[in-house]
Amino acid sequence: MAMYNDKVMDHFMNPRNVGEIENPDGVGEVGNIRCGDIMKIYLRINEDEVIEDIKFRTFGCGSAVASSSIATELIKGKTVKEALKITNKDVLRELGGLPVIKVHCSVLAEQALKAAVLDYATKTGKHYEELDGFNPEEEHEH
Amino acid sequence: MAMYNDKVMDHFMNPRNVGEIENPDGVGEVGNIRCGDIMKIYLRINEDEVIEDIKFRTFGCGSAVASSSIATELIKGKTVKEALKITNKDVLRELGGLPVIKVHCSVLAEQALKAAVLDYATKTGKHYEELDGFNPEEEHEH
Amino acid sequence: MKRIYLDNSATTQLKPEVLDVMIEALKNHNFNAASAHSYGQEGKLDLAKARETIANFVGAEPREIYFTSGGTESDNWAVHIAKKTKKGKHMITTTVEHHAMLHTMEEAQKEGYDVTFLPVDEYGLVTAKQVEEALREDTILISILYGNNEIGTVMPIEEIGAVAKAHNILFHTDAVQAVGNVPLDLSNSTIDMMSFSAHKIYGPKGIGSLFIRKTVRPYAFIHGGAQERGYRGGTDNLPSIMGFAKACELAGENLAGHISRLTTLRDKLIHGILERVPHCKLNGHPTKRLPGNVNISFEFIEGESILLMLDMTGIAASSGSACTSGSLDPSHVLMGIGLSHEIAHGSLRMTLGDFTREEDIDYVLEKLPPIIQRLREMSPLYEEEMRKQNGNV
Amino acid sequence: MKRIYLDNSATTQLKPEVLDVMIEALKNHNFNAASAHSYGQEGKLDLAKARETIANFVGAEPREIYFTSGGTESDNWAVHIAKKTKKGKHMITTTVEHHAMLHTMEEAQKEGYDVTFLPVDEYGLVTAKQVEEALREDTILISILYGNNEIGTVMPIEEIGAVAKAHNILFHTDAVQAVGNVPLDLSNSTIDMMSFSAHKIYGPKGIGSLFIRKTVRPYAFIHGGAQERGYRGGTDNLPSIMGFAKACELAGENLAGHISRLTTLRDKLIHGILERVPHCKLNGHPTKRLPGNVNISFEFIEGESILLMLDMTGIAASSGSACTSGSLDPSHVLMGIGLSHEIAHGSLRMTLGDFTREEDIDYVLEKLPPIIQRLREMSPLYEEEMRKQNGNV
Ligand SMILES: Cc1ncc(COP(=O)(O)O)c(C=O)c1O
Ligand SMILES: Cc1ncc(COP(=O)(O)O)c(C=O)c1O
Repeated sequence: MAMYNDKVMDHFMNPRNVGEIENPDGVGEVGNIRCGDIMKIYLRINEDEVIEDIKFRTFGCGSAVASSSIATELIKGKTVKEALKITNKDVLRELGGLPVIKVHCSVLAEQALKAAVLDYATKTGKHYEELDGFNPEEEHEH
Repeated sequence: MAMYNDKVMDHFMNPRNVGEIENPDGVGEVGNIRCGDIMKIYLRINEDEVIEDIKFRTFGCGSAVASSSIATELIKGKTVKEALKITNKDVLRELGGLPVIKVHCSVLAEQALKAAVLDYATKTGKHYEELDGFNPEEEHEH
Repeated sequence: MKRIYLDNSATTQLKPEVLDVMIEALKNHNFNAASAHSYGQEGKLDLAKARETIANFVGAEPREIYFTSGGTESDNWAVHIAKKTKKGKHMITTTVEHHAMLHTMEEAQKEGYDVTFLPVDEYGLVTAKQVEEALREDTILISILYGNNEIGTVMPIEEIGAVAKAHNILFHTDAVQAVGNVPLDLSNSTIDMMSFSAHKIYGPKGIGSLFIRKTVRPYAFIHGGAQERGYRGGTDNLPSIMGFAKACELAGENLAGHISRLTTLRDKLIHGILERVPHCKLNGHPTKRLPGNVNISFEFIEGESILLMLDMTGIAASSGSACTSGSLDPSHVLMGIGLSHEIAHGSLRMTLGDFTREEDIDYVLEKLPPIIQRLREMSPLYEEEMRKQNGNV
Repeated sequence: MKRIYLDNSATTQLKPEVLDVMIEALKNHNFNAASAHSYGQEGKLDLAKARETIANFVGAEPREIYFTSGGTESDNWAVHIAKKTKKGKHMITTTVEHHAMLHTMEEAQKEGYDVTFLPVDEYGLVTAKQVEEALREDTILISILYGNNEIGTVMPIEEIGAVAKAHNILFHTDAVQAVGNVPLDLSNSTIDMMSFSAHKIYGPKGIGSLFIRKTVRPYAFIHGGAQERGYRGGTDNLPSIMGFAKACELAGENLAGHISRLTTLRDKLIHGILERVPHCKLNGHPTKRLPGNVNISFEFIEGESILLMLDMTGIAASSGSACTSGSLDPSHVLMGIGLSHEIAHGSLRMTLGDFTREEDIDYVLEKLPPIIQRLREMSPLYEEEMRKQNGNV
């Protein structure tokens, strides 16, 4: 019996899409070292705004890693617009739940994606209203 | 294993000299009900001031009864003068000791004897300097 | 030699099922429930399960159950909570509380609190009306003993609690003797806080609980780690907590049966003694009474001697509260119900439990009367009585 | 699966001899030591014997040993004694105390006391000089952690105690981790009061002691019955006390052997890790250190992930104190020795005990390095390092 359910442990022990993408179309990093978790997402996005590839690196606890892993699975293959609709609730549901004190970790993935898409939007001059008001420098919710 | 040693228990379970003497030469009662122990001693004293017979009745805990019993054994057959030399230390030694919180019970026997002798002295007009300053109405030491 | 244990209010022996749980736990569930590794996480589950079992037993929610080292700590804690979370200087309790509450209240007095110690009637009861009349503007706590550990009297707790509720005052009860011995459902109760202890219900010593209703603001008494949601530090005592839970589970399985069986044995013992022995009286209330409690005062003789002679026949009983023996004053409870020193000194408490059998009662009824008679014949206080009797012949 | 328990500072498992004593006690020595009957008197003897064994073990007199529910209560009590028996508003402690002391001192601050939390050096040490400089006219207590539960640092307790003595100030030490792990003789010591706890030395949970030197005036913290000479109420927890005594007896039999064996294993583990894994450092002092404590910070990664991966290989360890996990801040001890958040978050504590074998250390040395490497490869903080390494190729 561990702290987390089997699905979370599977994504922690065998995280999907770990690593980085060379010359990515978007990169985002959120979190900070004080809180003990940082997540970085790399995106490869094609002309149809489909997220063809996604990689992540995460510094943090088991649920941070597992949230990152499952989020990349949810995001991969979706259009940017679709992906931006993914919230931490989706991450939580897909993971089958996290301990209460760990729920904030699922927010990290949502925020990291937004940060990466913002990078992409800035580079390409696009605008996503889903990102209005989003500031990756702000401390993520705790 | 009981609260008291075997000798104490023997004197408690089989107390010597329990009862009363009809028309005694001296009777004394000390202690009070507040403190939870009262001892009454009856004396039969012959012309040579030898304590020929002694009986007691005691209201009190196990060590009060045992102290009474052993004291009567120590006293019986002694002259009044000799008997008045018996202190609670003798009672304690003979009993092989009492728990610290019960030591006061051994004083009771010493005091009861004095009270009975005082009664005898008063009736017969004798004087024992060992009794100077003794007042059976005073609360015995606690 | 026969050994008959009639001191179940002092402490009970473990039920075999509790012993099994504890041995297993001491061997295999003895980790730190705060640790992140698998052992710790298993411990966390064990802890949650135990808390739920105990909560179910008393009709509380699991989060309302806080573990302590026993009834004494729980009582101290309850008073601390009132002091720390309420404004005011006045508390109300009774003269017949256990020392765990009495001395805690006396300590509060030293700190400047006003404490009203309500007197009890001859049966050891206080009334809701007495409590109501004692209320002041600045009353912060009412704490009333549920079931008296010496004389067994069961207080009208819900009536008193209704007064507390009506005036919005924190209401605590020391239910160390009552839990497992009276029907109790905190989900439908006026009790805000309740102390109880495992070793009075066939569980281990050194573990107890303070129930703190979720509407009450808790405040830590023992500061430390994050255990008990931060309100009571100290590494979780998992083996004892699991034993406590098992004891509650067993108590809950057949509470009505336990109560009726003990009540029958109790009344047989009480009436058997009153019939066989002259010059004695029952202390406490005849019916508003813990099912296992027998407390009788015998005139002319002193309690410890009775205990010792009983002990030689293999019967273990107590005189007054186990906690007060060793002191010379008669118990504050017996004085509280108005007994004279003489009668108070001659009290004998026999407390029955689930291991007590009917034949034990028969044995006591056989052995006790001659012991009383022997001791009386040794007593100077009985002389007059004897003379009277002889005169009558 | 292999299960290797390296969290002995959180709690230890019972030694078989302790388990035997406890099972026997739970079955047959489970009475109320305050009762007058034979059972109670046997309990009184058992209690006295246990108290003597424990006193002997630490070099105290039996009457200087007061039983509590554990280290946490002992720490709370020690502060309470200072508050109640000394005039003055100032206390001195350190920033690296266990929460049992830290939160108790913070509570004292709320009550109006001034508390100096002495900073420690990079090894977690305070000096006697620091203590001396912090003294005030109105200082009533100096309380210093003997052995640090997280980083293992052992304080110069007798030097600090000498300062306390010289200024006639009450001196307490939380020796919960030190007892059984450092040579200790209270008969020749400056310590006035000392907290310790059974479950850290292969005894049961829920039982501990506060040593109060006979020259110190005690004052009750938990008010109740006449137990512990009236200074700590609550039915004596005899089975646990007897287990505690057995644990002390065993610890006393071969303390030097225990210390040297663990020290060897500890140093093998420390050096094995430092040799095999780059970018890591030992926390705490290299030699003034509890014999079983290994605490290492790994750069670029976070502690809980290490724990989880270790757990999957059967190794139970902790990150920071077991008591603080569950909170998000890195431990106050690691911050106290000046670690950055990053390094503090990456700490791993492995605490060895008498059940730890050399092959367990070999197993850890085999399993840990690849885990660290795997986690680093997942970490965004490690990217730069990887690039550097790749650039160097
Ligand atoms: C240094 C220190 N002090 C106090 C405590 C608290 O002890 P206990 O769990 O017995 O309350 C611990 C252990 O948790 C500790 O390591
Ligand atoms: C009514 C009552 N309150 C409190 C206590 C104290 O409980 P504990 O021994 O668990 O501290 C007892 C028993 O001794 C009791 O009977």
